[in-house]
Amino acid sequence: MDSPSFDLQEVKRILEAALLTAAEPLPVADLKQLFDEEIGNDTLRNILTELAQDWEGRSVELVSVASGWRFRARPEYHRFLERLNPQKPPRYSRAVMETLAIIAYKLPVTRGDIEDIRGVVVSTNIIKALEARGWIDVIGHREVPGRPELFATTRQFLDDLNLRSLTELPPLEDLGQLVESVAHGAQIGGALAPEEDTVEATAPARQTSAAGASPTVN
Amino acid sequence: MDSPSFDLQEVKRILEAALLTAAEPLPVADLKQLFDEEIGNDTLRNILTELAQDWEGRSVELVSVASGWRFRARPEYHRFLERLNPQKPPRYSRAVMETLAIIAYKLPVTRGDIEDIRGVVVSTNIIKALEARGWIDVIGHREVPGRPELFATTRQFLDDLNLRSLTELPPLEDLGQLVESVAHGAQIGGALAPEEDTVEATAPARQTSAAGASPTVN
Amino acid sequence: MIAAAATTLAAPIARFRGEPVLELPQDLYIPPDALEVFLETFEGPLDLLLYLIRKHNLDVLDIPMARLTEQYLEYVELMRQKNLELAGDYLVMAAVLIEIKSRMLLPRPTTSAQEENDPRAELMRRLLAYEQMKLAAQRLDALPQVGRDFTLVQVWIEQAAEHALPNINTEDLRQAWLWLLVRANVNQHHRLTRDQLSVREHMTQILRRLRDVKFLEFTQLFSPQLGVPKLIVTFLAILELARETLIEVTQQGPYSPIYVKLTHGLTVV
Repeated sequence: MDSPSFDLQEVKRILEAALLTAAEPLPVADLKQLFDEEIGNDTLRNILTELAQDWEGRSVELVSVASGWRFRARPEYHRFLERLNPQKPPRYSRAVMETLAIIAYKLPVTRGDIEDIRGVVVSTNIIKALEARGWIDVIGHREVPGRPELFATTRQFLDDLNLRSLTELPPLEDLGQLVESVAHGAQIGGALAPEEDTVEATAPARQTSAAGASPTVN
Repeated sequence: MDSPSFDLQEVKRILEAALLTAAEPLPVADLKQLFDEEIGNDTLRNILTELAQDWEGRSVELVSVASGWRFRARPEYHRFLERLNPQKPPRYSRAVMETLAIIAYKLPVTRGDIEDIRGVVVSTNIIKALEARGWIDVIGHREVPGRPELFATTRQFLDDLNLRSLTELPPLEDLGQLVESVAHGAQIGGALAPEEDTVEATAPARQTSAAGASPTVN
Repeated sequence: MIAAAATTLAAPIARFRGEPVLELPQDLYIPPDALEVFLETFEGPLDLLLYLIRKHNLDVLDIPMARLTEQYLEYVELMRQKNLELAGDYLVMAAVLIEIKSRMLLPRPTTSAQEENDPRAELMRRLLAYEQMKLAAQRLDALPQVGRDFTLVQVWIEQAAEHALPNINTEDLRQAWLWLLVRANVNQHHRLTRDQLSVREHMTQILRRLRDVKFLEFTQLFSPQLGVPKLIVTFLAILELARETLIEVTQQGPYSPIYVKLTHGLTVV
């Protein structure tokens, strides 16, 4: 094995943090994105195997499943975990909620529309989960190449949310004022930090400018 | 210390499994239910502290927050984890944060109290956004005409900021310091005085002034 | 822009405590396109006043009311001229400032303690109370926040899958939209009003109806008994569907029936 150009312990720590916090199994391809350095697939798999060994003999284990690597509680410990009364009803992930919100407010929409707004790919699982719940369905196809499916929310969605009509959804006007200047961010944030990630850009800009800005005052 | 009647390592493993899999922070009272043996509160707290120490120096840590104990990834590792999940919660606008600060530091307060301090009407959107986030709720009504609602911050607010209690909030600037900072805003206020950097970050930053504004003066 | 303003300002200002030695600086010029952004940075009249006090190096314990009021009113006038939506709060504060100013012009009774009767005391108290909360808000915002600055651990339990389905409410949807807003992708043209929503709802209803029958006569889509607003919304929905090429609206000749059908070739699901 060639000597790695990276800090193996730090790589392990980062992998551990990612795997312990992930809601889904993480494929090696995703895990590679974690690092600044380019790490080969085989190297990464070796490190993952090592990490799995580090966890041997504990109540939680790192396993490789079809869709990637994930930590899970060892079955022997389930009997203990069952004693904890589930604290709260489960919640949908932000990805699911955002997808649902877009369909409800923008219907009829295609998957492409949703991805345009969210800026990330919409996983099939999300659409399936919402369909299985009976909250959305396909009401047709848009007549463009590929004929993508058009999604809309259903009657049941309204019933489950105790609404008579979509017009009873909370209005969205003025929501922009609640978050750090989205509109300005586009113009000003751009001037400060040209990345597309305005959210990122605003945060540090604030702190740095506090120091820099002071002399403007008088 | 009396010798425990239980296997300390196994207790730790069970605690670890419970805390690593829990969706919410677990209070000591819940953690006690995990075991067949009766374990005292103090003993359990000692074990939890030990467990937290075991995790020191890693990317994930065991912390105690308002609702109980939980594992979290250390903030230093957030920049890596973000790469896997580009969805971030909002960075709220000043209006939202000021409203939240008034509720957190002056609770319980009515909307009128907030408006008195901020000098502007508090929009319903702000209150709704903070309620939807689970950070504030209505804890009663003030017994004056109109019976206005009294708002307070929630446990979840503390949890989400990784705090155990309101006393861990950053201390308020005392009056003397404030007079200083306002009076000599030009000299020392910069670091503290927020609105200059807002101005800096918004209006002038757009074109010239990022370079021009700040240092030129006096 | 602001830089220029600040420079003009900085030079002439003398720092005599409470004693405005110099003329009011001619520093209110802000390029029109920047003005709105500039004024929007203030969270209200108290915020603007604190800015003016700092900018002119005034003593918050001994506020020169004439100067501050004049400055303040100039900004308010600017906002008015620019037809910026001027919150009533700014006008209320203007009235408060003028009142304090005029009370200070009145001869004060020498008997009572002047400090306590200082008409500026309440203003000072409010300014400081606001400043205190403004700083607190910044510090609060600087604290690491779940999701934004750190992530929680949650390890999978195999059998957790069959748990109850999550429930949501309408506020969750609003919150989800707020998250979307944070990312620059959601911009002006994604803003929705109630009316658009109702049009969109009707679009869906029409699509659902056409899904079950091959085509409908134009008039069948309308239910006059439900009132005029409903008719208009339905009509708008048809126009929007046609614009998005989801439906085809055809007519053989003048005065012959108008038919509405799903766009050619559309396989009904």
